[in-house]
Amino acid sequence: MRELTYTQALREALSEEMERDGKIVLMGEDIGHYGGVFRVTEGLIEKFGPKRVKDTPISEAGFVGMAVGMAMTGQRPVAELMFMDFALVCADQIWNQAAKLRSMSGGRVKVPLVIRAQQGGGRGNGAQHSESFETLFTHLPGMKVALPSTPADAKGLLKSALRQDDPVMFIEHKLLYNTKGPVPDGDVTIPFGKADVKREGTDLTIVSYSRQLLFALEAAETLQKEHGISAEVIDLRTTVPMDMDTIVTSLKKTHKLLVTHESHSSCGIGAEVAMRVMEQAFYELDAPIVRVAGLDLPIHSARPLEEKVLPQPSAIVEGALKLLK
Amino acid sequence: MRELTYTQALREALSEEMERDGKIVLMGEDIGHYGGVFRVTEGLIEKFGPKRVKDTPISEAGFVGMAVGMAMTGQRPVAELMFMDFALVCADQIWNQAAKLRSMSGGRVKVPLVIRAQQGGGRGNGAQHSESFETLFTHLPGMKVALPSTPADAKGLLKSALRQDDPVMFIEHKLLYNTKGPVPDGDVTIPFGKADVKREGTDLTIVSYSRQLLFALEAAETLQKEHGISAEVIDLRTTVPMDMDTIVTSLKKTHKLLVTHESHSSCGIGAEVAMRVMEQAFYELDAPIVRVAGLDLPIHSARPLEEKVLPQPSAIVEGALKLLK
Amino acid sequence: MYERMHLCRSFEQACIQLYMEKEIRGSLHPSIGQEATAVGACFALRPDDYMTCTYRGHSACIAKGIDVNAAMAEMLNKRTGISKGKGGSMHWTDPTIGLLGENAIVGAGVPIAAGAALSAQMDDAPPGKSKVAITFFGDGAINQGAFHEAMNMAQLWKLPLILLCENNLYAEMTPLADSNPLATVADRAKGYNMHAVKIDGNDIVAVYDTVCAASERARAGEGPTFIEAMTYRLTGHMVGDAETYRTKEEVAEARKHEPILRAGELLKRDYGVSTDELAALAAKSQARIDAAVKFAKESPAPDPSEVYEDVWA
Amino acid sequence: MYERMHLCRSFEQACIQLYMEKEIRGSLHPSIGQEATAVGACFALRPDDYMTCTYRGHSACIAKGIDVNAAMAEMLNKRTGISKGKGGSMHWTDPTIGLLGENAIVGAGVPIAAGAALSAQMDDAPPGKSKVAITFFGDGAINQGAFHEAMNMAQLWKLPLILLCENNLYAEMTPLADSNPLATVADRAKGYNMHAVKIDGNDIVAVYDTVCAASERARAGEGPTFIEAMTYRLTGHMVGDAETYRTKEEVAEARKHEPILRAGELLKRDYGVSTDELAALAAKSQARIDAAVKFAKESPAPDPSEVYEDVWA
Ligand SMILES: Cc1ncc(C[n+]2csc(CCOP(=O)(O)OP(=O)(O)O)c2C)c(N)n1
Ligand SMILES: Cc1ncc(C[n+]2csc(CCOP(=O)(O)OP(=O)(O)O)c2C)c(N)n1
Ligand SMILES: [Mg+2]
Ligand SMILES: [Mg+2]
Repeated sequence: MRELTYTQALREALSEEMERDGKIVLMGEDIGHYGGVFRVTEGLIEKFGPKRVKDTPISEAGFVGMAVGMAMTGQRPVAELMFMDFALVCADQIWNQAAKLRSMSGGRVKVPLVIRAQQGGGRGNGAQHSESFETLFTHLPGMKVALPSTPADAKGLLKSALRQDDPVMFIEHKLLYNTKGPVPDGDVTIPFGKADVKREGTDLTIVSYSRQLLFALEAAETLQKEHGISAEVIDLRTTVPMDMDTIVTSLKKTHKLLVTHESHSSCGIGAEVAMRVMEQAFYELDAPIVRVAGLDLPIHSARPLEEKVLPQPSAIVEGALKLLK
Repeated sequence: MRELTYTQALREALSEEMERDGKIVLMGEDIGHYGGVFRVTEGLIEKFGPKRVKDTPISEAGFVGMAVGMAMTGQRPVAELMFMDFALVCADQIWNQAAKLRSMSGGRVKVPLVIRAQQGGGRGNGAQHSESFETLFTHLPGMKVALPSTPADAKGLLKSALRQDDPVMFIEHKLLYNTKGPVPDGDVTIPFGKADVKREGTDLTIVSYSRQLLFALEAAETLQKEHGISAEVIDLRTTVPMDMDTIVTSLKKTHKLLVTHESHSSCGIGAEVAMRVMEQAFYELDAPIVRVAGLDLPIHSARPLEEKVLPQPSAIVEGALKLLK
Repeated sequence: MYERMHLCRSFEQACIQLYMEKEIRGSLHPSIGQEATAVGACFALRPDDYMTCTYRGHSACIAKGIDVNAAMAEMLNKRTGISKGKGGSMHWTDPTIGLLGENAIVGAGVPIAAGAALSAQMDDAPPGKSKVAITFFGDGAINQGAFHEAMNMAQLWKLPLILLCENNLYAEMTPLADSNPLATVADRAKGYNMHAVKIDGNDIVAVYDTVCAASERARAGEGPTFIEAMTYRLTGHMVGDAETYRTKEEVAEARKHEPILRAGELLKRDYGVSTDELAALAAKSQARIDAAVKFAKESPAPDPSEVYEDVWA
Repeated sequence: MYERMHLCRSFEQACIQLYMEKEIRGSLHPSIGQEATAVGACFALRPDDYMTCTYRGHSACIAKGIDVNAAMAEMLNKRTGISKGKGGSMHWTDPTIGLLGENAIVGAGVPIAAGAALSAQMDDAPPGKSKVAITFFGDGAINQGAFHEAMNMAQLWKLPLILLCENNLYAEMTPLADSNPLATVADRAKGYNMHAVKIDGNDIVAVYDTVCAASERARAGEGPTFIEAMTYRLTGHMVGDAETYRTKEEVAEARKHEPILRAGELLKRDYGVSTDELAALAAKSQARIDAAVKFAKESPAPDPSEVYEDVWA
């Protein structure tokens, strides 16, 4: 299969879907003529014109709000937040408006809006450009949430996002853009709510997503090589909806669970997975679930500090060893 | 002991602290001449003047941001959000600025800011005026979080909030304002990070806070009367810091835990308590922890719908019976 | 238009009554006294034009043509309500009349309407035929960030948008002079180079004419118009408001200039309509609302299980 | 001031070098070419006046008097850095010089500075003695909600605030005309009835004089001033910017009007300063920065355990 970068895969998804559906319109800062700070939208303005690839002022609340209005009136907007951190300047339009309009109106309107943003640390960008917000999107109801970890998933999930009538938060990771992987040719979509076993194993189950999934795979490799431990690694892919079946199936085999994510620990996805496992499969657990997640601290710029706040592969290995002790 | 309403208790705390500390300044919409939509600040402008009780335009991002600047320059601002839902229009100033400035600056500044807001449903106000956001404040680091359930706690915790140099999110509940309870005379503060056993019991532990705590007590009463079950009810009082010791101590007696909150289930405080219990006291659990929390849905206006989305006392009773089965 | 204003007034008076009888939950924000801006503006628009408004938007929605039965049923949180009882007073939404939602967040409806206007612009209708979007908001809303960002983009992209600011002199309990430094709210538009007009919002003819002109501009691709319509809310901000921020005299004085009275005078003076004819129109509206109340009261409440409906598309 | 401009320039050139050597993490946003606004403004202020700026604020901070050793150490994320390596390039904060933070969120520093100005106003200093606050931001920031809300309150409450918009013609890669509908950015102030001036931001004397006047107004209780200072950034938005949005010719032309060159010409022409004297000042600055780089490089990195420090007060 051909290899693409995560960026290329995303761009292909956008381009193919924009060809398929003339109502898809992209909006965001520097996405047009410049092609996006992370190059995802490169070449799209040339192909689809400035009407469908719209450079906006630095007005996230304004253009996300406009995207909500557009979505209710027949367009299919894709609003790009250059950094996920900027969701906080348009939080009202996201959670009070986009996410609620359908329910609140008793189904009178639908809001087929996709918000794309890259998140995460690892580049030393400091506290205001390194956050991960999937927890907020999972806690506050009304949006579906995808966090692809591979180029193939990125393409397939983005295509799915652009074909559903619900608002979707599509979360990329700044350190995944340059990663490469096989991407199938043709019109392949990946459904929301279907986790993916990225590595099979028998001794414990590791659940993760987005860039942290790569860390989980790295840790699984180390566990196998250095400790003879066989870890199954599950990629959630979407946190709304969340696929518990795949996790419970795996647990029936391994009886041990580790959840790892880059975002802050408290009230994170790890806690939620733990709670649901408690509700659905408590008696499958041979040991307490282990969480390896970001500390409840701002993400510092200095590397030694950033790598302390954000869980590295070594922390996953340690967590797994503790779990198996 | 004299009885005060929650509103009166809050007002006393503000008034006493403003007398003690001339740097305390209140800011918010309609808090001055009108005395606040929920009457908390009634009479304070007459007492302390318009310089210290400032009516603002409808500009939450603006005045919360200003409060951040004031806090860094010697004042002790108390910014009031009329409804917690409006935190979403000033989310950047809260989480990217107020919450991070201290850490991000390596301790060069402190931000002694208190944000007060009332939250919660139960009045049919609909999806944009009924949310509960303690999860967001607990997940995103940098602020302490108090959610008093009684007038005495409201006064004592607010006084503590106004004496510490960290940003505090002080969360009131719209349906607690008119509740009454004994409030000690004099300068009584209640420390953050200290949960309170509001009812002793032996068969199970119920953890809650804010208005839901009253539902928990109601449920405990029903459990006792109708089922002969003795529930211990713990009021977290603050979610940052979170007092796990009191919970674990109780668990060592009851070995069964139910957590209940009004805010949405996924990634909520219930999940976090469960995860921490898993980490700290897994082997004390005789049964899976039960969560009774708000559904992951917008909060509807119609009573039958709102009462379905937000967990009622009867749901706590049911959850407890399930837990003890 | 006179009849429609009455319909609005009767609707809201019925709501106040029902609120006091505790048949309506949540908060109620009447627009009594502001009917001329609502009706004058909406009658100047096409049925398929888009609109957003606020918690104080009942008159605007009725003016735009919402079914008053469904609207009243929504007030009573019934399954037959415009939003099946889910939204309540502050979230009426009805795409069949172009209504993209009232809104309980001050300022939030402005970018949403701007987005609808961009949608209209993208449709590439023949010159003069484009849909337009109108957004109603208050004098307090001009101090919100979302308003500002939408103003800038609306002018930048010359969107077919009408920004109708109902200046009723107060934002909740805060008088205008305490919320912005302008002598004239319409001057805010200067910071965006946007065309702006200030009008007597209780003069329904002035409102109608101004919105006609604004929509012509918009349909012709000439961009947005900011309209400051001076009006007055005769009731409190919400039912239960102690109204300590204004005197009874001020309200009494304002009552003399209220729009239905003025429209009635005009019809009598310039169009020879008789007092009886006016009373008949008022009675007709009242009957319509009485029927709506009956419909709403007799409608079933939603079943708890309905929370799971209308979640995903 | 000439020397200080050089200090800024040398600092940033050293940073670019270090960034390319991968000694600096994150993104780097030089303000090379904009030194006159930074230095002219800060020299017109008192050391205890407050200030906020942005990710592109290194020159402003150096102008306000930040210790360049600590600043450079922060760039290299060292424990000796102004924020102990925690903040990095975009979050320099130093209350001893009134610096309440650079900011990585466009527009966010504006309300924070307004709050500091309110604090200053509350101090009730004798007339003319009040502290003032200055906030630096770009032409793109005027389209953010937070900017708007702060503008409104600053004028409403006549805060001692100076709003210095460095108009460098681009917001990242977006040219001015694509981000707002104004011919003159300073016109935005009209929507708030705020005093505004537009100046040549590369003319350090003009900047100095204008900020002096603005601070006098502010200290006298006459309220805020919006200053549009026309300037140009000679480097990309950040190191690594492909700069496809402008031509090499445009940049070359701008180089001819860059502020250090112009200040040098002025000093030679009007004040009889010799080329050698100027070169000596430049060399002195360069030596200062070389020392700062050495200091920073030799400083220790923070220990991972330090994440737990400076969390709570
Ligand atoms: C963002 C936000 N802040 C505050 C409120 C509370 N609130 C509701 S109405 C209102 C006053 C609005 O005044 P104005 O815009 O003049 O409209 P009016 O009510 O006079 O029609 C306020 C402050 C809100 N709903 N949303
Ligand atoms: C709220 C927000 N949106 C977007 C960005 C990304 N961003 C960083 S700098 C910038 C351009 C700012 O332009 P301008 O205000 O003109 O300042 P300049 O960089 O030219 O100094 C953008 C869009 C941001 N940091 N914050
Ligand atoms: Mg008003
Ligand atoms: Mg710029």
